[in-house]
Amino acid sequence: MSIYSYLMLRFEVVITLIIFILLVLKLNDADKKEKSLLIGINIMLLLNFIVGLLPMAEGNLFMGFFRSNGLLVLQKNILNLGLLLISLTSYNYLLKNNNRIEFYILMLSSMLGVFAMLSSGHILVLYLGLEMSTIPIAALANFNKSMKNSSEAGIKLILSSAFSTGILLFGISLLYGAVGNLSFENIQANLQLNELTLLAFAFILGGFAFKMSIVPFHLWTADVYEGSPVAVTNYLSVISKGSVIFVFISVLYSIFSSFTDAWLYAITILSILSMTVGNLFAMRQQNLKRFFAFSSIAQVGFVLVGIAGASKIGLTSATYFVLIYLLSNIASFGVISAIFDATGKETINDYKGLYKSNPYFALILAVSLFSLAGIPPTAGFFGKMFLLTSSMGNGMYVLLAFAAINIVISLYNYLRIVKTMFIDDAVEVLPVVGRNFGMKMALAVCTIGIIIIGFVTPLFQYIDVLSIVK
Amino acid sequence: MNVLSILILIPLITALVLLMVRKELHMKLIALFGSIAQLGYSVWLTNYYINFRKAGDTAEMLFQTSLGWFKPLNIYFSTGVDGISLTMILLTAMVVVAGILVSWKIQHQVKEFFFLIVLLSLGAYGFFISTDLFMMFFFLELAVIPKYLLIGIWGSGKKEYSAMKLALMLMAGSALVFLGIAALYFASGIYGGQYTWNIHELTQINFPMSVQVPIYLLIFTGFGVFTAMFPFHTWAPDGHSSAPTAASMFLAGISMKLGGYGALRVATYLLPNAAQEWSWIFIILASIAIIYGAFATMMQKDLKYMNAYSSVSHCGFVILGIAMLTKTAFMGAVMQMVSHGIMTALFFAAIGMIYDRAHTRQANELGGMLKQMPFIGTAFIIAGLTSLGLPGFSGFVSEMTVFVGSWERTGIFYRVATILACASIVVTAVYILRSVGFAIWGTITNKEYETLKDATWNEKAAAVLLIAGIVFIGVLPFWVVNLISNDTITIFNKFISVAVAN
Amino acid sequence: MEQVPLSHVLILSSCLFFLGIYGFFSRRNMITMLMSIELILNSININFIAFNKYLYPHQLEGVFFTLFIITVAAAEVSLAIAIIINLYRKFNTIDVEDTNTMKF
Amino acid sequence: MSTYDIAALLILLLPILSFAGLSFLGKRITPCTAGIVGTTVLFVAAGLALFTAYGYFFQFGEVAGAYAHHTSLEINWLQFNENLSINLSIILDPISVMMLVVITVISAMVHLYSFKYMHGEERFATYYAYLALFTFSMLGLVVSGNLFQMYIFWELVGVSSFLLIGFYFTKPSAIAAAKKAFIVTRFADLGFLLGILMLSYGAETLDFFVLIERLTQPDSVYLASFTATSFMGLSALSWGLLLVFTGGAGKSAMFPLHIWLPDAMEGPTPVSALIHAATMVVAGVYLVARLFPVFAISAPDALAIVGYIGVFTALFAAVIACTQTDIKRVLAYSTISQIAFMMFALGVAGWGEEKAEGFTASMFHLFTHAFFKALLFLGAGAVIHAVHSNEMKDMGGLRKSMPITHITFLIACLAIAGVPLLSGFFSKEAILNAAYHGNPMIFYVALLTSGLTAFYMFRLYFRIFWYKADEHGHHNHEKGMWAMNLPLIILAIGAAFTGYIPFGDFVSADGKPFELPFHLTFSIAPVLAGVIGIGIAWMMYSKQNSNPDKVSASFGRFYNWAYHKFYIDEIYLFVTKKVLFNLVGRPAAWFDKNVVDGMINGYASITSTTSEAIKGMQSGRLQTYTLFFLGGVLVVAILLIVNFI
Repeated sequence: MSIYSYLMLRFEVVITLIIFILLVLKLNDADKKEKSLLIGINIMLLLNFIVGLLPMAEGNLFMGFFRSNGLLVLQKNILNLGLLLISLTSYNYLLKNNNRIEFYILMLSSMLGVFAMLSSGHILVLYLGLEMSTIPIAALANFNKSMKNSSEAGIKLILSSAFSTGILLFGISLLYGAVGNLSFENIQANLQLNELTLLAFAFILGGFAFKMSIVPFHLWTADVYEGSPVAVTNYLSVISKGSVIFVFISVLYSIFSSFTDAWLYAITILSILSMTVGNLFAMRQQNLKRFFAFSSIAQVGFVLVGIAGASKIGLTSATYFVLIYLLSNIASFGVISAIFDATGKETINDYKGLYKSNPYFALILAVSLFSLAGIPPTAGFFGKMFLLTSSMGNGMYVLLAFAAINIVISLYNYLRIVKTMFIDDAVEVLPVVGRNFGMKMALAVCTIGIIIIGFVTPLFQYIDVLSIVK
Repeated sequence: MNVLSILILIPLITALVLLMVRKELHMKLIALFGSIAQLGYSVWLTNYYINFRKAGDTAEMLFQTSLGWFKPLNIYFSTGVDGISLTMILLTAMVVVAGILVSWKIQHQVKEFFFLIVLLSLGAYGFFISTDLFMMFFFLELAVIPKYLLIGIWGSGKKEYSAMKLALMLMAGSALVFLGIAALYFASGIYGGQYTWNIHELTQINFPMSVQVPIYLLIFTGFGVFTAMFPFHTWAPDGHSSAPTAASMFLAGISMKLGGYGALRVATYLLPNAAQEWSWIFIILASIAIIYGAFATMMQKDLKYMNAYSSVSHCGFVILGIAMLTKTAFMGAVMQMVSHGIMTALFFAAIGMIYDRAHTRQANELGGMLKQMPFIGTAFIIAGLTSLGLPGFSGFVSEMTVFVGSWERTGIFYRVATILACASIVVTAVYILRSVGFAIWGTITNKEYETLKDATWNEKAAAVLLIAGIVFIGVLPFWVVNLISNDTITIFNKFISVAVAN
Repeated sequence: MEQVPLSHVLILSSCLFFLGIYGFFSRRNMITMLMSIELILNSININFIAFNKYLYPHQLEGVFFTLFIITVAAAEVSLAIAIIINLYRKFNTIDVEDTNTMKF
Repeated sequence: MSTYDIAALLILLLPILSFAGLSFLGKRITPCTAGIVGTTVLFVAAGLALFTAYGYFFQFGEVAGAYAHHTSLEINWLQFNENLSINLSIILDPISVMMLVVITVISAMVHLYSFKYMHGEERFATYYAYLALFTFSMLGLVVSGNLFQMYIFWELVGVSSFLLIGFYFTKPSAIAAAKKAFIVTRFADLGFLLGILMLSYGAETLDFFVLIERLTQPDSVYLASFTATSFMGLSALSWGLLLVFTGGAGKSAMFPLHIWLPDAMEGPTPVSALIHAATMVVAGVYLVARLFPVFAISAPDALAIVGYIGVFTALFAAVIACTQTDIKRVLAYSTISQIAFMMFALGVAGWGEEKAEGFTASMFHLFTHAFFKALLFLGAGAVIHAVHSNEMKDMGGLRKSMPITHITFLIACLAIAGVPLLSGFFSKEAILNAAYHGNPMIFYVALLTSGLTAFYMFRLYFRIFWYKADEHGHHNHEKGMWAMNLPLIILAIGAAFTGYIPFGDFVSADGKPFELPFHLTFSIAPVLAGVIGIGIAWMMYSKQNSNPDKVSASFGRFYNWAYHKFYIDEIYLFVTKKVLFNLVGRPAAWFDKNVVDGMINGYASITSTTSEAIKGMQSGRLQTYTLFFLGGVLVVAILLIVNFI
């Protein structure tokens, strides 16, 4: 294999390297020097991120089982950034937890799966990547081994994900029966619209929708998010979800491009359900992690609105939105985890008067909430509006009507938290929560990103250039 | 650097500087100087604009620029002003200065308060100078959340409910607007060959009727929510009454004008065919708002509720003027926006001053305020008289222009609407005089009120500024008319050309 | 020798699939649920093999897919059982109906 | 601009400057200074008005044998569209010049009088400021050359009247009266506004003279199209004019819009004299007179309605005046009645030399009435000042202690009763004459009314100055009151002698000099009616006796009705309080709170209810979750297959 091939594979190679280093460290009992270990790991992740930024390489490897192109590199970079930020925000959590190396090994394994999935050129690799990205997460969900909730989260995740895998695979098997060769090009070329393929599509859609937690395949989400450690919730809501969204777009736009009408129809229904149900449930939540679970369900509904554009704009805006969503969610979870680690509180009512006790956290959380709600000048505004624009371009009027309604409901949901932080008086004043360097950096990157991405537009143009719809 | 960008830069810099200082007095001074600088700049800009016009520049808008923003979506940062937007900018600048002055005594979270106020004004300035629909929408939305926070944090009464209601309703309105403009964007690609958000380019395109109608209804209704159009007005009474004084002034004085301006500049101007066919809906709604708002006002005891409902009624004139589609009516609508903006700001300022002292806004609990606080009482009466359309104040000229303009539209339906609108002047008189009679005149009902002090320097300055504005327009209306008439005619000519084309 | 037609095999695999699903829904013991999932996966494996054998006999994609499925399933189940053990320590039961502390 | 134009401009500018100065500096200067400044300014203005009048009538007004209108000043104030604009202008023509004189002179008198009357008032400077504002507005009204300009000043006089009635703003009754006055006239103004809109639409101009020309020329296209449509038997033009007249009826307190005027007496008495007797209340008459050619030539039917309303109001108000006991209210109803005289005088007039006699008569009566009615009010004010009460029962026998007031009051009473040789005689004579020729039925009612006029005026006179012995002691109430007495004397001179002005020479409908017909034989009936009225009053009220009660008892229910002003106020109260407030206002507020707002809140509650309703979905049970999953997949599959195969 040439250097060029390694350049194409650099994400996967670097992650694997780190995993190996961590294994070696684990064997050497490096767990004891927790601080230097964590700093070291974070530096490695930073390097990983930097390596990702190296000049991109396009092409196919392994007979087309592995692809690389500009957009994929960008998506991987986005996810790498997310990984780094999540790692930084979970510094305090891991400091207290003794199994930090396992934590990273599991997370990085999942990340490897994510990269494999993104780069897949064949359904087999896609399937493997999907599984590889999910199974370690189930272990991570159960990471707080001493907590009941955590076990429950783990079992719910693993069982329902196994079930969803079954459904997905059943769909794939039908698809295989229909086309005979599961490489993407072949499927795209040979797919015909008939009962069998539609059935296969529905099953595959179910499998993906499960991973993206689209209603009605979402029910595991809230429980798993609530039970898992914040860092894992963060990872689930951002990396897992974001990566599957990326893959899902390419599956829809390329593999199933021959029956766009059918998937538009399905997506419209799912999107409406996701937005509405997600928002309606978010409305009644008290636990913040649970709240964000439903919020993320609603957000995915919005992404589907954009995907329903079925065009270059759809691809661009969805990618752009995921980036913004990633920054916003990481910032929110960063704040939640900082406060949880310091005080053990994670319900909305505990945040009363947060602005008075911890103004910076309150402001950062507010900015990220505004971004999620799509309020200018945060980038979320642009992200959301572009999704709507994309959908408008395809004439999805019913979907847009529901999106408009849901923008309002979601604003209510997010403002509820803002209100708690800024307007309500504290019943019990929270102590001033300290911020370590990692947390500061992560939150700063997120906040600055949220604010400037809407104004520094070359990034958007770059995504647009890379987004190619075949 | 474009002259218009400075309009955005001044508040932006003010806001940033505000964030850096620590002393409360400095914050107030910075906010005040920032807003005064903005007012001064707006006046200078107006003069500059007039000179350009005198020199014979007949471009539709002046000082146009266009910077790429989101180029793949053809979103540009493009600016330009005409007389209509300039008057709106002047109005905004004036209300902001007055609002900052009346908030001088604000107690807690001073920095946040002024920051939000400056941010709100930034939204308004940006909105008025935009010629790109997306940019316009950006600024429209920008102003929503500051309102929520201003009401929620510094408000009174059932502030959380009101703030939430306001934010949600305005958000719903803006969502409709966005759907409309996004549809327009794609329609421009299909029917004009060039995807664009730019107002000037969009006016060149003749959209087919089937495209225009839904977009028109969406955009007009969306902006209508901002203008408190019946039946989407209920955010206004609750919002205004819970808001702190300055926020009420902004809400009624500026925010509601965003809607009126948008309904005129976007909905009506860009979609003339649909406007001609469908504006009757909004005429009906406006007539209802005018009369029904006035009657609802009559029953209010709380002065802020009263003024809020009266704003619903008065903004009905704006909608009516826009929906009537005659050039005089357009002119009247614009004048009514300015007039109502200043008047209602003065009204809320006066009510706020009374409330700060007497700690009640119930008209029947007050009384004898004129005796105790002649300045505030007089300001209240002047605001009231403006509201009921007394000549010499701005309310009269603007309402009359709307009436005359509406009367130009022949046909029984339009006549009835106009007559209903005219009838509101009587009801307006009733509620204004009732409130003056209860709260301002009469004897002092409460012993505690006998120690109340009259306005302080900052309040006086605010009131004098606003009264000066009212009287200026009321006595020299031709100044405003000269500034805006060409532009309303431009909008009107669109209809003529459409009529000819058909 | 007369071949068993494809449809028969597919009917078998479908039956297996729905048996698995039925088991997954009706069993309350988590281990049994895992076994049901195995049934589902096996039905899929049969599908793959059958399609491969009957329709696309010149390539071995289906067969390979099946190999990977079996491997992944093993990994999945091992993890699941680990979690179930952990769960048992907390709940003292592996009845799926009892693990509903988080809801609504 | 000629000297006269500058003078005319100054007449307007001086009061408004005085207003501005007094309101801004009111607190810095002593009340005395404020009063002197205000009064001086008005005297100067009065002088200028006389000067202008001289100039107009004798120097430049007459063009080709007729008095033409002269535009002193014209500013394009607000351009609505190509045709319609509000041009602020100063127009001099016979009636406006006459009004300038009346307004400035009476106003100057009232200013002077107030100096003493309002002495010691806390808001003395404000009072003068308001008076100046009113004077300015009224002057602006009469010199309007533009329908809309008139409306502007119309509103301004309304608001100054409002401010002055509510001058004692701590008195609930004053507040109520001020509100009532403003709202009732505002209601009428709505008609005026609609009338303006109609006329301006029909004539495509707002300029009075252009409008008159366009709507009176028989071959005018405007007129043709305007009269083409009709509604309920009246042409659009007539409706427009009647709507305009509604505005006039409101200001001039015509039935049924008269109810505000008696209550307006809550204001300081000099204000009543100026605004509610001499000047503002005749604005309606002036308005009809302004548009008289249009009424007379193009819409005689509308003019006839004006006449009927006028004569009915005259009788109606006179009857009520006979029963009232508050002296200011008597005067108020008397004012209504007298203005109604002017109104029906216009109503009975037609176009052309002889027929237009009513126009001149009306203006003549307006002129003379201003003097004697102002005098009556100022006299009444002096009495009230002395006895500190408005009620007749607190008065009586005041002739000794207040000789000057007594004499001047008597002169005014004689004048209004139409006793020969005094001013009222001539003007009323002219009106009755016009009515006789125009519409005999109106004439007979008017004759009856003039008898009643004499009766109630002398009832008032006797009741104040005779009836019983002075309960307030015999000391002279008038000592040191030159500021109050001087205006009385001047006005008395006016009341006595203004009748000798050959009015027809100056004021006529078409501007051409015109001799008011005078027939000695015709005068017998009116004079007789007056004398009978005075006689009855003398019998009943010259001494304290029981006759009044007997008489009132003999009228029975009718007396009661009249005493209660025919319950018109109650009807209005019912309509406003009960009907408008309860049936419109309250439901509107309720509707808003519950239905419209309820709708909005309804969305919120629907949302949260739905949220509550679907929460079961998230049951916490893994198998339910996966069941949903499977269901979702199958539903999607079925939907897709159904829809796309």
